Amino acid sequence: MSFLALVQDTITKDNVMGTPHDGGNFVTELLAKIRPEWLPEWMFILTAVGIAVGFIVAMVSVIAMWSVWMERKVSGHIQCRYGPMYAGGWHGWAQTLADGVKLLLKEDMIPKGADRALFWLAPAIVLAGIFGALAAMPLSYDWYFARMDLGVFTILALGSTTTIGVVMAGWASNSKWSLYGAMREAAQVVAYEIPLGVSLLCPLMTLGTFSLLDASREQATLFGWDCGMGWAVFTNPFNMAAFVIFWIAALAETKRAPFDLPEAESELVAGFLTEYSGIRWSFFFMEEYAAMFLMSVVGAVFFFGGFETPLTALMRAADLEGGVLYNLVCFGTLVLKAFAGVFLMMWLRWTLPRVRIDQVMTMGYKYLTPLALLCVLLTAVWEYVRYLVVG
Amino acid sequence: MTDLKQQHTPSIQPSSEEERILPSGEREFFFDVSTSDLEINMGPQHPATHGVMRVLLRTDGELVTGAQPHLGYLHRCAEKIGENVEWLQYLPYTDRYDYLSAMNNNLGYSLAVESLMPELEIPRRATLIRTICAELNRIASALIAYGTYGLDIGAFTPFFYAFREREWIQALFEKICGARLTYSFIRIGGVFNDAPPGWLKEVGMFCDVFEEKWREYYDLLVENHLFVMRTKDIGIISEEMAYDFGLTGPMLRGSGVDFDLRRDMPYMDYKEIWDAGVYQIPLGRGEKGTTGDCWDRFYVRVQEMMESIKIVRYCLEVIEAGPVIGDVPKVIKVPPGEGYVGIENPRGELGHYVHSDGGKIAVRCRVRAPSFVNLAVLEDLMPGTLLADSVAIIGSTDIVVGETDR
Amino acid sequence: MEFQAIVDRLRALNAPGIVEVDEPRAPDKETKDKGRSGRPFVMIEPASLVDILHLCRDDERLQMEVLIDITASDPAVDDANLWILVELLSVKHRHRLALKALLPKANPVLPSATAIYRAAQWHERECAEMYGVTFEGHPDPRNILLPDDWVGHPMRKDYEFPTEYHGISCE
Amino acid sequence: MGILENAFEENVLTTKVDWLLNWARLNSIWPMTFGLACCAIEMMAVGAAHHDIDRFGAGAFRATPRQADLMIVAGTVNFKMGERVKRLYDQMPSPKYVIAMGACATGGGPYFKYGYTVMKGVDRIVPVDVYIAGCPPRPEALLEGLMKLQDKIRRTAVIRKPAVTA
Repeated sequence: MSFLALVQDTITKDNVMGTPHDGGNFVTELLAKIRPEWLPEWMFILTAVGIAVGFIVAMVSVIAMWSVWMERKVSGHIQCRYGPMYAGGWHGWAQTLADGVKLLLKEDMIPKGADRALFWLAPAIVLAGIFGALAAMPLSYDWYFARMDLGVFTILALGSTTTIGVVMAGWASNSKWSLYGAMREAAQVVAYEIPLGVSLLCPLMTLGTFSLLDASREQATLFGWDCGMGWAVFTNPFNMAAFVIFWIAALAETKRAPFDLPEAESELVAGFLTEYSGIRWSFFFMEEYAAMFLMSVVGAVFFFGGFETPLTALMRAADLEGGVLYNLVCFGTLVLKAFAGVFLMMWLRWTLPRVRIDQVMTMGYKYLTPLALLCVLLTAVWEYVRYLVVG
Repeated sequence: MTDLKQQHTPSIQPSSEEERILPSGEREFFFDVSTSDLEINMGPQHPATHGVMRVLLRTDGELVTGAQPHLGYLHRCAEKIGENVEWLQYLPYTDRYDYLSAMNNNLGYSLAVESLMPELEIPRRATLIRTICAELNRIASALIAYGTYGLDIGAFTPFFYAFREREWIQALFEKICGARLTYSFIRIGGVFNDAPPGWLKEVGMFCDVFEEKWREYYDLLVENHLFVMRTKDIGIISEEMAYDFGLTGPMLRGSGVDFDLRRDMPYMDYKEIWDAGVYQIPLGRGEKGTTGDCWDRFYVRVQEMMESIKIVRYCLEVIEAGPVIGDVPKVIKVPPGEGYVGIENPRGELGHYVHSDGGKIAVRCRVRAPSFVNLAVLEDLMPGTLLADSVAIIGSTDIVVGETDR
Repeated sequence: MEFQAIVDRLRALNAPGIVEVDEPRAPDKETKDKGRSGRPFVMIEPASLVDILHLCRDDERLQMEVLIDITASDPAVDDANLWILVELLSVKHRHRLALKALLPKANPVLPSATAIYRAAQWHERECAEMYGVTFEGHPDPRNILLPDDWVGHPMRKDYEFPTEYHGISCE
Repeated sequence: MGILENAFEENVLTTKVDWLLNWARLNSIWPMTFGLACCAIEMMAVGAAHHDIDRFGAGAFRATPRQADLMIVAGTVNFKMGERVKRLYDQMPSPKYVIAMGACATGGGPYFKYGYTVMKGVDRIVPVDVYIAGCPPRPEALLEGLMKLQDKIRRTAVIRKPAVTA
């Protein structure tokens, strides 16, 4: 399906946001099978929502815990040391668990001059944004919380709301360092939202869909052969350039080095987190790692084939599509690809020096945005030519 | 820079006219907006201040408009102690003001005291061991400067690589004198003891390995594009400014001034080593930006590591067996007199002025600390830069707070 | 230039306030003189310090661009004078010069050299707080190493160590 | 912990909960990036490749006191710095621990007699959990100090009532 077709499609449809496909949240479907007769409808919905939310919360926590441990190990091995080794026994696997329990037990501290309400609200907003964004992420072809035709927009829009929380945190802390961090975050996010969104348009045009599920499925075929390797970066050369732009913008969006200016430990002490302690601080930390994961998922789905590998294609050929095993393989593929992205982010963090705020702005506005627009243009030309040639 | 508050200027000047009409016919409005600059305290506990220095910054957004260093958070009365303890007892205190290059401090103090004792003869082996230790310590100090500057810029990993090689140097020092950081090894009249068997060979091994690793450091940080972008054209010290502020050492050489005490006012055997054509004096030439910027100073420090390795190699070649300490009594009595000896410390000219009245205790023991002098330039360098640049500038002065405050 | 040449040059320039030249001498057993080792100094009048610094910096044969150090010394409790010690360096000509001035403890006032060398600023601040020397015309005469409310001048020989500071015992 | 702290009698449940909480605390002692003097270099060496304090979960050096659990007073504290040390200690959320590293922080060290501005031991302003001897202590000594602190945390009663000592 080409981009033009998609536009026509969306115009002719009555309901853009509606779900043309059948089926909803896989949790609801699962529960519907075991639903007792006597349970009223509202109670059933509440239960389903509760379980789904619980699932997302658990997912964020597990992602954050795993990522933090991974970060410490990766940084350790990059720096010729080991990282955590003793907590929990094997290579300090329980290190983050210990950190989490400890942070939970720390004194709850709100500075005297802080704006208490905002100070309290900021971590909640940050977490709410990232939970909402994660809800739009499909786990596999048949496992998803909501089937969204505009999934990528949902993710980008909800993911950006975390910035509000960050700015709020910086303002509420009543600390000058925090204020600096918050202002830097605001400037940086505004500058990098544009190249992020624009560079994503390239694979969107190639694949002709905004839905993560369809985008993934679209990348199964290479030259009409369902081999699981028709990834967007292979079918259109400009997508590779778009991916580089996307990746730089994603680093800036998630406040990762070399764009960790809002935290900038050696400049701003801890940036917008300077006055946060204990569990509140850990919420921001969870958000950061979940956002890294989410950005990697978006990158993996729209550039690197999503659930698609030759293995999934093979399983389809073996007529295993729709089974639990197939879905598990899809899920594992996506998680592996996403964590490869997370690893790349960590690798960059422990290698590169931080850039300065004016360089961040210059790069965002003067280079990345025009380059992303150019990529869109070239991709469009390429797609049109392909449309003329292949049809 | 007297009072920061008095110098406050609003960043948008309120105009007397409410509006005026431009030649193009557009009307331009002036709003009576006055903003006040933010005063912000960097330190004494701040990761960028390399210890416990405090810099009071005045900022307009990210732009730093004024800076005022405050010292004294580590004032440990070293000079007063020098007037109260015996000559040799003071030696451990010299370790502790510039704790990154304790060997050089020992050396400076010993040379100053020896300059009052004309009869004392220093054996050649002692001089060479002194040179080896001082140069190895210079490398160790430059490694810290390299690593922490990386931290300031936001690159964490070079710090760990630098400490890897530093650990070896410290192990070498531990073998020769038993301490890792505060050595008290270079004594008045020579050195405390001879090098243990195999030590000189291991130093040679270290030189071989270090040369290889140094290349890695150079590629990792010095030539890193992001790093160069962050440090070029920042904190430019012109030649005149360097003279005016009394800068010495890598700070002066970073500005392109070819002056090194080891060559130009030689002490110990540095003249012989220079005449043998062993080492060069690296200078800042504005390769990446302007002469005298942060990158140049950093470059000089990194290059000096390599020159030190060359000096150590030369000393290892010419060293031969012999005594390592001159004829010094247990309780040293220094003939009356006043002496001043300045040596090339990793941070600049470390001067010791000692005044003896012929007794067991000094009358005055002045330490001219290079970091103390080099720091004063911050007041002029920091205004007009961005906040992140000011961190880079502090890092490029490579201060040791123990030495600024003594 | 050697020390003697520098002194000659200073004399030739009619430098004001040069009292004498304090040079090392060998011990003499007959006169029971213990001698004096070390380095030579030029003794000057404290009031003419700034003029001499001006000369040293601006004369092209001396050209002492760098002020290495300004400090004081308190030789003894019963000595009536503080010593002011100044160390100059010429990067271009590779020579040094040490100046010494006797400053009465009763009235330790000295003109500030900050207008000639910016480096003097912090040295003078340190000297002022440690010895109680007042530098006239100093732009920022605050304590530099000691807390602002510190009492006394610690480097004086008659300084008594404090017993407590802000309620914290010093013993 | 609020009302739960030290509120329960000793039994299997509370002992196990205490074990878990103490396990978490002792495996995650985050020190503050707070170097004062010579000892700070050895503290950096402890964090660096050769000694690697991160193995014990204590490698996350936090620059802000709000997120730190442990203040390693690494070096000489003088009166001018003393009030800042006190303030930093007050800014840390409890439970918080202090290690006095080296002779100066323990008792003034070599500056005891003639150091007119030197505070004779940081325990005059903040409570100290572990003292480490040495000038400066070797990195191994700091690691042992950390383990001593872990032992101390292991013995703490969190939700149990503390054992009554005669």
